[in-house]
Amino acid sequence: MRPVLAVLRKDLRLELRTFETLPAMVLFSVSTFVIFHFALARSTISGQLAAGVLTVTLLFAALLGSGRLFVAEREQGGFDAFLLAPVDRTSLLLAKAAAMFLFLAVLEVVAVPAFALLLLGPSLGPRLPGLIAVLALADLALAVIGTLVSAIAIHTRARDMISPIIGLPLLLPALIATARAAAVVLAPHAAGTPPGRWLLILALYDVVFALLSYAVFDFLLED
Amino acid sequence: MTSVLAAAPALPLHTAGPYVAAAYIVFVALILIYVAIMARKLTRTQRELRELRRNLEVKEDPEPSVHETSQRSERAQERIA
Amino acid sequence: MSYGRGLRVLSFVTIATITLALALVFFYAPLDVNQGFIQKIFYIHVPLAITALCGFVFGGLLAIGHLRTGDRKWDLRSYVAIHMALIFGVAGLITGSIWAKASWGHWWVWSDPTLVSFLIVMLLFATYQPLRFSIEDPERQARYASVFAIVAGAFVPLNFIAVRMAQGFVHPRVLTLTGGHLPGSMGLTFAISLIGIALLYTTLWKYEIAAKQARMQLRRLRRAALGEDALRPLGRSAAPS
Amino acid sequence: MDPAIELRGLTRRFGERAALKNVTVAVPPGATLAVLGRNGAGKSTLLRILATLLRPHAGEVSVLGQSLPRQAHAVRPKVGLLSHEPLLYRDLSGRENLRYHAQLHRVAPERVEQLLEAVGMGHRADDPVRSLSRGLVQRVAVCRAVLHDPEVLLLDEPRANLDPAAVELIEPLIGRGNGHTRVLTSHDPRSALDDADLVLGLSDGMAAFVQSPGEVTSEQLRELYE
Repeated sequence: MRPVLAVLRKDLRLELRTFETLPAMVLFSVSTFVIFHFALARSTISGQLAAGVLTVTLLFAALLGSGRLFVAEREQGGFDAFLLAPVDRTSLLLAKAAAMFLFLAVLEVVAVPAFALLLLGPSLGPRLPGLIAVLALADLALAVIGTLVSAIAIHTRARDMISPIIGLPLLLPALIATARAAAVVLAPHAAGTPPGRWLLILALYDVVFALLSYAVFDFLLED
Repeated sequence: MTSVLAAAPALPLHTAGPYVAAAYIVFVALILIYVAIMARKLTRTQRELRELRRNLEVKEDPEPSVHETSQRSERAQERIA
Repeated sequence: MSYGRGLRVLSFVTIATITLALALVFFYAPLDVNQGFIQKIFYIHVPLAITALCGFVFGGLLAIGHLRTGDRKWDLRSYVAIHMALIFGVAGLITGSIWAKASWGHWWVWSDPTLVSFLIVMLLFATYQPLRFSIEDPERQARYASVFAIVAGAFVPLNFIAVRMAQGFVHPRVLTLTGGHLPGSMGLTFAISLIGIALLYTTLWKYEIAAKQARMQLRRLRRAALGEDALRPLGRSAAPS
Repeated sequence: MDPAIELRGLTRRFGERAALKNVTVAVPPGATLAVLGRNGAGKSTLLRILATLLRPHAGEVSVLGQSLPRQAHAVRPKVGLLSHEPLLYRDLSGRENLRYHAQLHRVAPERVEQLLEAVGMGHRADDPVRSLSRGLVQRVAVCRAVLHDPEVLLLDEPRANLDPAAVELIEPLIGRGNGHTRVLTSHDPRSALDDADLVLGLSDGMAAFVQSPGEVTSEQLRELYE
């Protein structure tokens, strides 16, 4: 746990020092909401449409952020420095996924109210608890897959291309579940509670891919 | 899906025929394309093998005697036949 | 060179099975009550799709072998398994599309969860070759490809569950993957077709590996016999080397 | 006495190209091995293998009695690598970088302060690394390499970018004669020879010679760097 916290603290400190990732994610999300407003020619949306817009925006913002996750490690020798230390290799995965999860959470603290302000028809207040439950599980999926995929992509030539083309299909089941669950929450008239089976699918997806990533991550580091 | 299938009327044979034929032709065509690609690779392998043999012969025996050369061309002719 | 072994027998068995399957499809299996003649596509489309999916999972299992042993021959097996599955998958998508056009009037329908899941799986595995191609160091390429193959292999069943749920349980399905509710004669025909296509997959898998190994051996021979200089440098390639 | 570092028939390939071919050498504890050779001769590859960052493809490698790559986890706490790159985050200060590594290596933070003082970095320790001159960066990098007090030091051009005064400062940390077993490379063969007990000349990944510095002739050196 100690090395995980050390890496996580280092990552958060770096982000606070450089502001390379989070502000870009936030700006990207807000711009995307504006684009959706014009592309859909709607001033308010609700239900499945609202859920779709929110999910897709967060998905792409997450891919944007995960692309930067390992850049400092690769360009400034962080991988080597980490590998020289007598610590478990998977602690890097845990730390990066945790950092990604925190970035997503902060992003949503800004982006969800912005979404409610700019596009969402029904009021956000009563829908917030349900939405938080759905997004928390979705963020876990985005953090795990984002970390895994960007760890794969960081050593490829076309890393900016490789990580979204692998990440998008891999995230599709989670995306389906998130969009369907959020649709119920964001229903136009009465706010519904997110259906259990979608939360279950999301949780299952999180667990399976977290374990898988944990099992294979070592092989992405050794040389 | 039952309902979807049930809703779709059974196509008469003359309309259905081309579709079924198309599906099976796709299958056969893909196999043939695959065989063609493999054939090309096989030709390349054979050519490289021939080159390797030629190189080895030159390396082992830079000036082959007349006797050996004629033997080799005989072998080559056998191959062609 | 062990991959060539048994290939001849396997090829004959494959040809015989596929011939038998085609004969059964067109001369033995009865016309479907609802669909009529068009249902014959089922006997080629579904086995192709099932074989492709199993091939993807198979590739993932072989990749586990690579990561466990570090032996690159497993990577070659895994690569060829996925490569073949991709070809079979494309055939499955095209035949499925033709079937959709014939019975529903559209080249693509979103109402069939199996078809949609299959498309997603194909989209994911379509990135396998570009991923390999963009990693130059052959060892890293093999390792990263194996990681991808394992994750993507596990993705296949999970994806099917998620998509199936997204479409809801409203419609009971006649054409389940196992062909469960088919009348006996149709079931038999389907089973023989499935075995035939699976055999075809195995044959081509073995054949492709044998061919690739032959080329590697040839290169090794050249190096041993003529020295390093006689080799043209390997171009960048998605295939194991 | 068992050698501290022993290579027997070490081979490492990158694709089809062999970066190291059949290298055999043994370094006794406390001794210094200088590795000489042109760029691309395999010097850095050798250091990275000893640092457990690369796995050997053939042959035996043992460091302090532990064989690589199997017992890499046992070797890691005992080797320090000063590589070509400083392995420091540019946007963090020297102190923050070292504290991070201290946490990874389970070293007390006092050790960081002690080292920073020792290399004369006390007053610049809170400046981000990107604002430091290359010489100062190298001093922090030296601190990073010796942070966990390793028994074996792997030094890739340790004096690069350092002025003589700075060399004086880091000498007690990575210099000869404080018990470390050292493997070092240098672009300047003369100074490396003065500093070594044993010299390995690498040419295209193969060992051209392994001998004591006194026996190395200028003829051999010329061939090596030609």
